[in-house]
Amino acid sequence: MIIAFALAAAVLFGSGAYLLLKRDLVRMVAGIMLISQAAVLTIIASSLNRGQAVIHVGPDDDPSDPLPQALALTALVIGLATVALLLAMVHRVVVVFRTSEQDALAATEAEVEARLERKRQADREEVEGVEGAKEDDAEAIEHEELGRVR
Amino acid sequence: MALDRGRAARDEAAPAPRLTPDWPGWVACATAAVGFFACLVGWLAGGDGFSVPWAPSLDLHLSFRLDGLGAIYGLLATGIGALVFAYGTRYMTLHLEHERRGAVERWRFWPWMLLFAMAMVGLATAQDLVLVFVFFDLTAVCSYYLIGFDRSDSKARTSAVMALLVTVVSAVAMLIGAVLLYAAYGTFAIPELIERVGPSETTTVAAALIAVAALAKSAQVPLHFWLPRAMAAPTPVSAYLHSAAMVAAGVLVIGRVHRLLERSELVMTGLLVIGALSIVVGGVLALRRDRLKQVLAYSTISQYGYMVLLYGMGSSTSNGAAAFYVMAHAVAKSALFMTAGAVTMATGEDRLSKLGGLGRRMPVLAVASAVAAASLAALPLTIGFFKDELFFAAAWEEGSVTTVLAVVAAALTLAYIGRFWVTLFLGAEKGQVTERSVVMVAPVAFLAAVTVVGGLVTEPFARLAASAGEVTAGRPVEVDPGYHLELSPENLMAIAAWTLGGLLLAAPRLTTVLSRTLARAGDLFGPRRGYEAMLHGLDRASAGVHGLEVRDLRSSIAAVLVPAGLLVGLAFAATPTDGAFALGHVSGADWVILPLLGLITVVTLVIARSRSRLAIALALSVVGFALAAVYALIGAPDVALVAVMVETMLALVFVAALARLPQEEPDEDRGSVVRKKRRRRDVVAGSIAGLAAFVTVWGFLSKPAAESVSDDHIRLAPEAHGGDVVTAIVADFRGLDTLVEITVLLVAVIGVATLMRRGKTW
Amino acid sequence: MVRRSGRGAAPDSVVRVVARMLPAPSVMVAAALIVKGYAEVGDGFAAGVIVALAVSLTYVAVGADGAEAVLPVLRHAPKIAVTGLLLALASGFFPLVYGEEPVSHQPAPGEPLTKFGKLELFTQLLMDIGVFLLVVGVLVMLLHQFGRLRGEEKS
Amino acid sequence: MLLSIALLLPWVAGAVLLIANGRNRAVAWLAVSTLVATLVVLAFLAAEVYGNGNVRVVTGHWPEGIGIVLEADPLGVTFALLSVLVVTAAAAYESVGGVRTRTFPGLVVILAAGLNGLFVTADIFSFYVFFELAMTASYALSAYGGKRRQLRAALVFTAVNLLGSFIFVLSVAGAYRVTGTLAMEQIAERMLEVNPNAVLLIATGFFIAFSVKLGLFPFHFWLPTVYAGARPSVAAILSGAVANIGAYGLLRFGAGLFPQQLEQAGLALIILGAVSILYGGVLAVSRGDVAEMLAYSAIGQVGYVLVALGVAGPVGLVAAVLYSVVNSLNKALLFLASGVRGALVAGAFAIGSLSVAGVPPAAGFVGKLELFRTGILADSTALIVLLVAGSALSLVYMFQVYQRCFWRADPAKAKASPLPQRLIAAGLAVLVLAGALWPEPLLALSGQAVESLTSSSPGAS
Repeated sequence: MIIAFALAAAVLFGSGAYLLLKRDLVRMVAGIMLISQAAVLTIIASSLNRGQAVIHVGPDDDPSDPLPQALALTALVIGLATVALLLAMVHRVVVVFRTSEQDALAATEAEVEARLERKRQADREEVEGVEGAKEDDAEAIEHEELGRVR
Repeated sequence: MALDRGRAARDEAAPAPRLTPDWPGWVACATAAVGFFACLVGWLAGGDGFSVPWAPSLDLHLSFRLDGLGAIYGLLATGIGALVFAYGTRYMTLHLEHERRGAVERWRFWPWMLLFAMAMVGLATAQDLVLVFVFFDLTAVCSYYLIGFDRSDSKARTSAVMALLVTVVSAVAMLIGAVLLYAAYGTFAIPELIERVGPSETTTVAAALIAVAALAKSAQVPLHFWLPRAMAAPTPVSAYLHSAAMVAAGVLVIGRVHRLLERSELVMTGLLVIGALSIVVGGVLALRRDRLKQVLAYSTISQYGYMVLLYGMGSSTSNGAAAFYVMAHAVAKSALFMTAGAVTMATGEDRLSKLGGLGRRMPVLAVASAVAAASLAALPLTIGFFKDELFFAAAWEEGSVTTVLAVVAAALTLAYIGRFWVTLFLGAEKGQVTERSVVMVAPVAFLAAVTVVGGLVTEPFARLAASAGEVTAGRPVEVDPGYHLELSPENLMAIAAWTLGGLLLAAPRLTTVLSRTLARAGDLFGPRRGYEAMLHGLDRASAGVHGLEVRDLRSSIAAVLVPAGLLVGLAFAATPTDGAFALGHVSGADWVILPLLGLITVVTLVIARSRSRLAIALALSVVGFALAAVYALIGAPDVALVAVMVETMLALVFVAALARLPQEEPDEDRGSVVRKKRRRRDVVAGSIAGLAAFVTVWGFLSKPAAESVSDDHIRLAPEAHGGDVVTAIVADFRGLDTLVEITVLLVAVIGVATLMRRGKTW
Repeated sequence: MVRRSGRGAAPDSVVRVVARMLPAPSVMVAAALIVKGYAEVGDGFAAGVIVALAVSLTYVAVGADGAEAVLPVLRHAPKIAVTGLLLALASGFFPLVYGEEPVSHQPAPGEPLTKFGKLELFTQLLMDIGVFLLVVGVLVMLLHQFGRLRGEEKS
Repeated sequence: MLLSIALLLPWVAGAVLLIANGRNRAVAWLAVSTLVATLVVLAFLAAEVYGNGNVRVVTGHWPEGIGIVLEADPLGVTFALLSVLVVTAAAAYESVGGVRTRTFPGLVVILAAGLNGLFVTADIFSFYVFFELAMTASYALSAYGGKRRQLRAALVFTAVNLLGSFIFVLSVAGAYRVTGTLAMEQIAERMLEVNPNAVLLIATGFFIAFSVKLGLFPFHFWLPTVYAGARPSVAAILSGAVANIGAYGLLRFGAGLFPQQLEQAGLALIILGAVSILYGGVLAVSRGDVAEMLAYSAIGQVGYVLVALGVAGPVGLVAAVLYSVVNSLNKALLFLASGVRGALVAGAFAIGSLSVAGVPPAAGFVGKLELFRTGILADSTALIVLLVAGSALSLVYMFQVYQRCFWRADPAKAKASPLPQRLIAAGLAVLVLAGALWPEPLLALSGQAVESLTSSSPGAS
């Protein structure tokens, strides 16, 4: 069973990861949901004992490990919370950018990049100096000779 | 140049606004003067020190001592400081008026000047290597702001940052050296280090590192190129920092740790070579510079080369000579810088080729600067004569190579400084004198007077130098300069130097060729070229790498998944896997669970391949409910229950959100090769992630612990009034987690509200 | 809008389909709760979600505006949620007043307590009520936010 | 008691503030005063911890491990103090400028509660829930401002960090599976007897989760987009407070729970750290945008922490703690200063720049000193060259931007920002200065923190 749980969790995780890489933001949310399921399944699979439900345990019973169950409950709720938040975010992004494709989002980055070019040049000039305004040593000496000729 | 522009503006427009008297400057001046007398009194009283713990964890102390070496540099920093500050009150007022900047700009100037003076005094007296480093960098920071004072001038800013980069980055070497010594000898205190350190490889490395920092600060070849650029600073800054203070700091540090450097033959030889190189390079380049301050800047490089050379010799004589030299040079050089500034302020010109014959129009300045120039050129009756006498004596002791070098060095000095003064004050009248200021000439005259007094009464200076030499050499040093009319080697060398210098002065064609060839070579292969190429290359590399970096969301995620997978793979490979993985047993309810897990796997894969969002939504629910069934079968009814409910809620919200999204994109996978390629890449990344998860999860599932804290939970549950142990854990044993968890829920919904309607919760 | 190419399922019909599917699991869940007898400590979370699911049915059936008109109490959801959290926190941290450690319940473990049938009265109950209130409040807020998307887009 | 109050105060206040209208000035200032109060409580707690040893609370009066163990030790309180300080500064800064979204004050206070919790808990699952609390609050915060850039930043931040959180949960499950407990102390003990393969895999999971949070190379791709996109106050919170989770986590889990694995992975950590330093440093040079430059700088700076951690040993760990603290202050200062203009701010930015480059008189110099000690103890010339190269790079990128934005520009032309905002930046700058002028508290603090960390780890016994 160990390997079965591991396999199932891994498939959930891997498929989730694959979906995260999709261009469609809705698929990204689905990916996170799958990964969240993988986490809960792993927590449950980490039980140190699998038996009957741990309610009114008698001395002869073989109860399941209750702690991972408690953790899984928490993880489930947190998963719900974060997925809801992510969904809202995706929704907002789609409304604002009018697209659910990630490539379109990246395109806005390119605009910003283009605007930054001028500032970049200015930065460069702060340490490297303005092109053409540099005065080399030899030039500086020739200045003097020109002055003398005049 | 900023000055020209300012002047042009003044000529065209209405007269520049007159500024109020520069009282911040005078306060700085008074403070420096008080500092000077404090240093003097302190030294005369025997030069005591103190040491208080600073950072005991690192064994750092605030330890200061006003010994001979500290006294010299302290007196120079405060004494010359006071004079330059006085000069600066007028100079800066005029400068600001020309540039039409307000009086408020003084607050960007004087605090830095004063802080610089304080840092210099601190550096001169500090006895702890880290403390020395702190003051050392403090002077660099001050100098950055002072060089870059003319903020609107791009050249000033570039020069400031160059000075900062060169001096601060090389200063790091000193810190490393200090830490190296600390690691080996357990202290940062210089006196203790001197006692403990013996010759070793560590010593050599540490000494070399400290020397690198000091040499860069003293603008020695090949890290000298920042100094000529730093001439973009207002003249008082150059007169102070680049004659008596900033550049002196390097030599000061060499003196301070000289007895450590002595432990390494290699480092001492290095000092000799670098000193000699700097003398020649600086001297030759100074021969033919056109801008006044450039001549002086290259001269400074050359002159500090003398001192480095002297410390490199390491004899008693040379230690004393170095200390004497620093005094004589500082006095002369700051006077000459102030002369240059006064001339430029008076005429608006800063090039030798545009100036001449000022002697008749500015006689006091001419005489005073003549004395200073003579002192630099080591003519008799000036204190400078003795600096060279001591220098010659030490060089003669050292051997024939240094003897020749010393003569050449002195000849070069005479030649360039002679040209400087002669061109400025003699010959045909060039340039108009429009501005005369007593305040700007008096300090020069005062320094000239000091120079002459020093040329006649050497005793106080010699005593100071001897005392400093004693600190640097670690043994009594005799400094006893005087006029001896005899055929001593020193006198012969002096005569040879004057003759050679005179010849150089008389042969401008030769010096031009010499100077220009060297300058051109420097332009092509010099260290400044390297510096510029490095910055340029850095910028190109930076932009290039950035161009390669794709930063959309998917790459961000892939950049987590793939390296994470590789790291897991690495971890997997790094440890023995024998018996690390187990298959586990199948029994009882497992026979139902297995097909459920199979179903989950299949549906998950379907989701990954699905082209329809709605199908994804439904399949997600299937996965969720199947998992809930698994939980129920495994003996976790609470989890199953909550899973069902959470799944329902999620399905609801997901579909609700989905319904409002714009139309589904055409088709992710249709057609193009790019898409196919990307899809293949995604599959690879997803597989790596899945595989890593598999290895990890399988790995730890295979090694269950023998006992668990949950046994205690089961045992104690009745005590917690809980029939259902899971509920008892959630509500009691780990109730805190539950409190946080529900808060997360609230915060998430608030987050949703923030996104959906700008935080309106209803 | 979900408009799957060619097949033309209108979004509202999708929602309606899902809505029609929903009562089944939620009723089942409610039944399970009762049968299992959570009364011993009570599970605030489950109870909260059930109520929220019931509310969500109203949302699905009559739309957001309709639901909020029918159940005006819903508009207090944020306050209910925060009250719930504060209640839970109070039950968790009030022992500090006695110098006890947080999340210690009164009566303390092992001590006798009052019972109402199967319902045991002790401070943990407060925490559960808090959780219940919070979950109801939060989930209703969530429904509100997601249920009114269209109006938001228009504005 | 103090410990519980430090936790409860921002928690309760945050809960209430969440549904209040934060655009109301009173609400915003209520949030700030709550944070200040929390800071005061934390300061008392820190005094207690440093004076009389760790403060320990087990919830529900149960035996340790059965109830959740909360333990304020020097490392924890140091990070808690630091993070809440940064959050407070950012919140005050935003309150002065006018809060733009209703929920900002509440989220910030709740974030502080989450951070406090995770820095004082000694239980890995409760660490996870507090971590989620802090992260959920920061996901919501990252969209603050609501413009396109912020939204994009928020999406990237949320998606990537959610992934990181789930990786973390997997490792938590693993840690429970192989040790049967969740209390850190017991986990550390029992890990010694577990199969090294499983332990290393679990440790790798934790490492990845924290590296993502910190934005170490190569997990850093999200970081520039986010820091550059978010508003200055949010960027300050993310880089100065939330990123501390990563540094703290690496220290607490690496040195505390997995000391052997840390040692095994030393070289790998050093290499990753070195690449981070160079990569972040080089890319920061040609950015043009202050925030983006700072973001890349952040990638480089956390590299130092990782290198120090890789070298480990007492000196390495002290350097790691010290550098994390200094770096967090630097980043908060620089991000806040980057958003405003005026005389005081220029000075503050300059001090921050010097600190990043490790130049006295700014606190970064103490960090560099410790790093050099680390490098020399590791006897690695390559490491020292790397540190020097990193410093040189940071000088270049900090000062070119400083000159363009603060030195060159005529202050008369640029409209100065509200004085209180500038004062906040200046206040942080004074703190950075003080850290260098009187480094002993920083050094002693880090020393004790590391002592508490290593004495509790099984390697010591």
